[in-house]
Amino acid sequence: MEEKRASKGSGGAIPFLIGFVLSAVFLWIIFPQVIYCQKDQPIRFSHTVHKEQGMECSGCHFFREDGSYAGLPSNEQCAECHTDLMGQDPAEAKYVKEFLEKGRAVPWLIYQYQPDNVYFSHKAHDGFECTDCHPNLGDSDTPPPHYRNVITGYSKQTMKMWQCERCHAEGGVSNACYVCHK
Amino acid sequence: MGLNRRRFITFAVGGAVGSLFTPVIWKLTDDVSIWTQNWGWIPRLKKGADSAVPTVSKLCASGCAVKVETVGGAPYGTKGNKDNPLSGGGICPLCASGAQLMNSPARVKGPMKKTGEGKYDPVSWDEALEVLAAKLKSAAGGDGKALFISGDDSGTANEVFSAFMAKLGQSGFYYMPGEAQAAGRAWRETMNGSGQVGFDIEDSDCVLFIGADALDSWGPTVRNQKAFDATHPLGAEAAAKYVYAGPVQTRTAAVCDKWVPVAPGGAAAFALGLAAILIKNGASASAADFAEFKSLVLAKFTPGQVEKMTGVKAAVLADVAKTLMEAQRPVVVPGALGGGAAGFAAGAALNVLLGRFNAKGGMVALPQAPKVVSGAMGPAQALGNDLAGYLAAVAAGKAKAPEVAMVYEANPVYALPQAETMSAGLAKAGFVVSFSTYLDETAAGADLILPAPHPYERFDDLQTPYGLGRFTYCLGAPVAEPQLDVRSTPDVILGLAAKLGQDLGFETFEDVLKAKVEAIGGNWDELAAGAAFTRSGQVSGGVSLGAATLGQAAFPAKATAPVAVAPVMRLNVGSGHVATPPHNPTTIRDTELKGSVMCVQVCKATAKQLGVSEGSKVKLTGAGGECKALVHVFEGVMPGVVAVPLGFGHTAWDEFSKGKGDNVNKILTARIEPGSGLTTWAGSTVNVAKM
Amino acid sequence: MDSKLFPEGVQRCSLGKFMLWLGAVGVFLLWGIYAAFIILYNGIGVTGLDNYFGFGLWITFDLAVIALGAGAFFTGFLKYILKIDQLKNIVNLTVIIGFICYSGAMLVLTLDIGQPGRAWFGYWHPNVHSMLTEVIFCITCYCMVLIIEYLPLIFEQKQLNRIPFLRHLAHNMHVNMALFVGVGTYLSTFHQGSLGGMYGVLIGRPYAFREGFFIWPWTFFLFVLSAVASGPVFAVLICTLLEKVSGKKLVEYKVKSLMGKIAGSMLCLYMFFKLLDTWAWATGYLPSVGLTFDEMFYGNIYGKWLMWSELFLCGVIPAIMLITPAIRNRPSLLYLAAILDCCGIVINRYVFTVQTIALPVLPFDNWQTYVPNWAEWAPSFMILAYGALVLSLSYRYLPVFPQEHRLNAK
Amino acid sequence: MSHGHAKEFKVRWGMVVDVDKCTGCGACMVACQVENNISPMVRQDKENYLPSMTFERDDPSNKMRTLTWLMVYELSNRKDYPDHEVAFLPRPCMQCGNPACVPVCPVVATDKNEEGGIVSQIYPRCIGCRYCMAACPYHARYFNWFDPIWPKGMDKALSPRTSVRPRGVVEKCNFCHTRFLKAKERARQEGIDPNELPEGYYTPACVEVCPTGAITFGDLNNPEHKVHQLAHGKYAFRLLEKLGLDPQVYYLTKRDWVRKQGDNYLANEEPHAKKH
Repeated sequence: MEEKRASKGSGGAIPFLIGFVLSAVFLWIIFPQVIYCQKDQPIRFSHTVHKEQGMECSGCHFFREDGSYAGLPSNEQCAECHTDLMGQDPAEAKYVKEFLEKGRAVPWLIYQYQPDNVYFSHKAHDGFECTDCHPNLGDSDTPPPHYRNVITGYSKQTMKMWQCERCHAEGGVSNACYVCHK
Repeated sequence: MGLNRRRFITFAVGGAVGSLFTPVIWKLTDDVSIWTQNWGWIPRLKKGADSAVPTVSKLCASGCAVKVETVGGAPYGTKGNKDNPLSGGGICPLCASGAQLMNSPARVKGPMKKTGEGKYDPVSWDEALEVLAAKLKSAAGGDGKALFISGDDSGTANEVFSAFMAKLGQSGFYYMPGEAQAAGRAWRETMNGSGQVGFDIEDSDCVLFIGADALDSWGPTVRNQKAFDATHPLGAEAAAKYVYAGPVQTRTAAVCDKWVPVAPGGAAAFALGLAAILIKNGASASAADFAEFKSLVLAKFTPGQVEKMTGVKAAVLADVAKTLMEAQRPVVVPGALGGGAAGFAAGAALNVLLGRFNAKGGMVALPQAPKVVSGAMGPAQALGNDLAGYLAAVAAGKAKAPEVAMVYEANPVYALPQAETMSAGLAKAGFVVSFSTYLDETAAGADLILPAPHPYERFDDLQTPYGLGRFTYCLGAPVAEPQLDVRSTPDVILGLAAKLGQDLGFETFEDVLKAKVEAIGGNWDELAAGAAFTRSGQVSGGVSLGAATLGQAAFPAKATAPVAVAPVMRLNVGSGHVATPPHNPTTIRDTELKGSVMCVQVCKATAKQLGVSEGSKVKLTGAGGECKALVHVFEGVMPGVVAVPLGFGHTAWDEFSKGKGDNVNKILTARIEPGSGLTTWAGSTVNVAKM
Repeated sequence: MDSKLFPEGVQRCSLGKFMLWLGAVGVFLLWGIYAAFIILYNGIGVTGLDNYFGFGLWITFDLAVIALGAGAFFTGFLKYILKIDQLKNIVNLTVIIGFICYSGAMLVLTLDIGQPGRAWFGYWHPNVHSMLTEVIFCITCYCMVLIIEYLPLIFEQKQLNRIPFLRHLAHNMHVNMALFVGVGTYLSTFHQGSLGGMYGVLIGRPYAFREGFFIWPWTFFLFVLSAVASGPVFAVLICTLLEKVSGKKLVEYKVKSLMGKIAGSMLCLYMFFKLLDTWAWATGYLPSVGLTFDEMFYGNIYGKWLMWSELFLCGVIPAIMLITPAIRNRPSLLYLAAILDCCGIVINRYVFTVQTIALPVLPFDNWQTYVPNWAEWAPSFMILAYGALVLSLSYRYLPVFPQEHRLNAK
Repeated sequence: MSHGHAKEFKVRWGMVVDVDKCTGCGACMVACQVENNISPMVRQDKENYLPSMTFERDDPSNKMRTLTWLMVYELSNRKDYPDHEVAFLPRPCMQCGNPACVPVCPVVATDKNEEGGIVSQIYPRCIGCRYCMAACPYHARYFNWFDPIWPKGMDKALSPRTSVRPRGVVEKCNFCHTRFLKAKERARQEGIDPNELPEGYYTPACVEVCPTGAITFGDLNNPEHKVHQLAHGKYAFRLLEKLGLDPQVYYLTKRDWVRKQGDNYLANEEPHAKKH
């Protein structure tokens, strides 16, 4: 009988509240850390160093003849300059040794990674600033870390569908499924 | 306040409710659904520049001029090359699978040496070539000790092979039997023709195919189809009439204006029956043997006699003759699976009688490209060598078995008529070497496998594939680097030649091809960019009508069993050289193959006569072997005939073809054609028994 | 041993015997769970479904149990809204049957959809034009209503009912039950109709396509009617089955007879419209698209016998039997009529699901036949076993039948 | 009715297939599989780590389980020898103006709302209920009964144009829609209005490879496109026109028996040329 009375009184609500608060606080803090794993780029690529050499953005990021976009330079392009080591940076040495000489493409981590089922045309978005969607890596010396969702495999910065849709809606562009999916 | 059960539960409930006010549940629910779009075991797509690289594909018998679609340099798709007259943008169902066949599980990954029955060890190229060089050295001296079989009858590679053989003192260089061989031999030996015979279908207004399933598997299929396309504009009246004569309503027959059922083995008689009508209506030719020909057809090939031999009613025959006579530019395209000279010669004679030899839209004699490798065998001689006849003789012990047999891009163990006899003949060879891209039946039994690159990984060429009406040359350059330990066979042979102290005049096959291009007057860069080199002009000269041979060969063979066999080749199933590619099984109907059993087709009348019905299991027994099949009743087959599909029944390759159906080459009966001496298997007959 | 848990004043079999029974049920449950794992692990390819028969046994099963479970909403409606008080003696059972049917159908649907991880898309990305969206919404909502209706019954369990909170909760839920029943009736009517609508809107499937009223094809209304015409007698059949198994009288016969009368009246109404509909379809719609009535049937597997059985043997005949008091008042005939009635509805759901898509609409196509395989049967049996489990536990421990004590008093 | 108003489009991509020119060779079917990453039919999942729980898959001769977005049917005039005739009829998705499949999808995984009128099918949205398959009388929709498997190494030759589908979702022909997207992209690069693509800028794989030119493709609404003329020609017909689905795929034939098999007719009815 005593026990029953206890549970009827304030004692019933307190464990509930403790549980409520603890779980809410704990999960708010811990969950984002568990669900994303942090990864660094395979090569510490410095945009600033390349810009200092007088390179244009469009030297590596350009439209091909068919309107498709070459977002990342291939080894062949890099090899136009990096046949031999050009500087003392260990990152460059690592690139030349581990990738260029072995003919392996660098597995860059893409911050705006979109899955295969999305068709994104850079050409159709030609009028926008790159930094409207991409982080401003152009001025970075060390690329920022990449956060990968452990369940979905997507980057944390991957634009979600509702973001695409919102912009399309605001710009009066069709939001038909096949405008963006393949 | 201690923690009792009730408090703990309350605490847990609180925690659960609390979690609902965090993103956990909602984010997890969402992420799980995103995870289902992105499962780790589902392959990802490759990114990179998309391009289409021209080359030639030699997967089908005649070769296709293709454009290989690549992403980031890796081939993934194949389409036709619009700028090449051989293709016109179209493609055959075999070459459409080209990029997939590049990565096929059936590919030989590197040189292999046989170590026991069905057992192989990988070896290095150096070791393998050492072994082969030693074998060839010991085989030198005395003709007949080495044998070379080539499955490619339009490539310059053959010059390398035959010159190599000649330097070894060997004349045993053979092509796999096919239309080109039967036609080539009949043209030269029976009709005294010169050059390479072809048919200008494009410019004809009336095409009669006698046994040539030209819009699906005969000759340069895609070019034939393009010619059909051009004369049959969409939504308008056709500019040409197409007639198909043969025992089965093939895919060609399906789109022709008329299908004339002609019994298997009756093609020559049918053509001569038409010739008789033409002659009666005043047709003549300046050929030396016209008189002999005339008396032959008027005496032995009257409509009544033709009906007995072919099953074609007099009225139908007259109707076909009328169609030919009324046309402005008719052409007769003879061809039937089954070798022999008579079928071709009779059809060619018909063209001559119609005044269509070397005429626009008619039958033409084309010049041949000059040889560039000294000592190479000319096309006349190479086509003249009869592989099936030779192997049959070896099998029967009538000819000496070679000590070394080399097989390039060919599958004689599987694809020769009366296959079991022929492969027994090949098995008598002391040492069999297979230069094959795929682990086919021949490779699977060879002593040494020296894998060849896939057509997209090598230099190769196409010289006027048989059937074309115009001299045409196409070049294929590699689209991608080979991913496997393979070497181009002509390069291997050139290396071997050097090893054996021969001088063939070239170091690499690329140099051979460059010389070839120069010899024909073409431009290497343009050709490598996918253009075709074509030249108009024909080889003039009188021809005979082949009366002497036809008088013996044009009569159907005497039946030895109750049901005549009509083999049907469907290119989507595969060719003699390439088995069903991975994406093609879905294109094969369930009336052609059910599970692992193939279907043979008979009409209702034949089914009734045989006591079988739709779905009955039957055994077909020929002179050299037997096959199992299911019956599919199809009214597009002549009574008394069973239509059997070629291309099934592989015992090697991969799961897309292995163990599916039966190899009908086994039940075809190879015999020597009277008059021509060629091996033929047209008009084979079988027993059909319900199982 | 567990007699303290039994409802007040009733007898139950021994725990050992009960466990034996649960063990038998468990065998089917385990078989179904194995099949479910195989299906989820490999994909639905392990079933007998194919590209022609995207719908098969599972959908038929779902539609059938949902129709037969309609006793819950309709009896509730009559009891709480129309205040037919006699029905209180069986309404608990109808709620349990309804709950089993709906939750079971949802379990099967989880297996049936190719991507269970996306099951919630129906809520988040609904297509308001789709009858199936309506079904998804209504079924899940109604399943929750059924849980709400079921809960007070659980709280009335002898031991649980000692907890004041639960006692009060159960009491208050009872007081407001009419509200839930009202919501349930609304939801249920709509999804029963939407299930029919699902087929009626198939413009490309002449076997099922029907014109209709506003956005609803006639099948919408026919499915509602057929469900209420069979649900009540299905509850009677289950009740009778329970009586036979337990050897006790649970519900007065006149309640069953009343249920029969209700179902019979609805069946008469349904058959009237169904026959009209079939006539109009066969003579009006089919010729308009170049088809004949005869072309709708094939061999024995999709023969006309199915239609005649559905319409007459299992339609008109039980309708007459159920509205004729003299027949209805004889137990064996009532049960026979009830069985026929239920069979008719199952046939109806089957032909609308399977024959609709077996019929080749393209003239050069052929009839295809469909036979479910073990991987479809096993989960279906699992649901039946699950139903038996829930029903057994409820009967043993919950006061399902208010009359049981009185009827079995010695 | 619930499926009421067909949406109007300025551009309507359409196909015209000449049945009299199709030899049934199968090149289009192969090209379609290659373009759209339809995996070959592999019987065993050899890499699976639970072999005892992994079931064998379908044989390609089980036509009820193949993924043939473009299916070439064999038609027969059903007469006995020697009056027998055959025809081959390639059947892509009809991209109906009034599709039966779209309104039934509970989750908007399929829709017809993009300029051009191609019926979309979004794999990551599809829950796999197969209601659309039940709705389509053309059997144009297919289900991924199992996860796709490419034999080792063959996945190196995946087409970059179509995402690979997991098991449990529905798919169908979409006129090689990514080629449309790419054509628009190329048009933008070349300064051409992407909404007014010239003829030939956008061609599906099957059309491109067909060796007999039996398939034509273009904008049905544009009188300058060949398909516009052909679809209005006297030899044109559509499959199951009476059902009112308004397909965007037309067929041509000069053979009455073929035309008659394009729709259902009562004994006393005769098909007649399409009126516009």
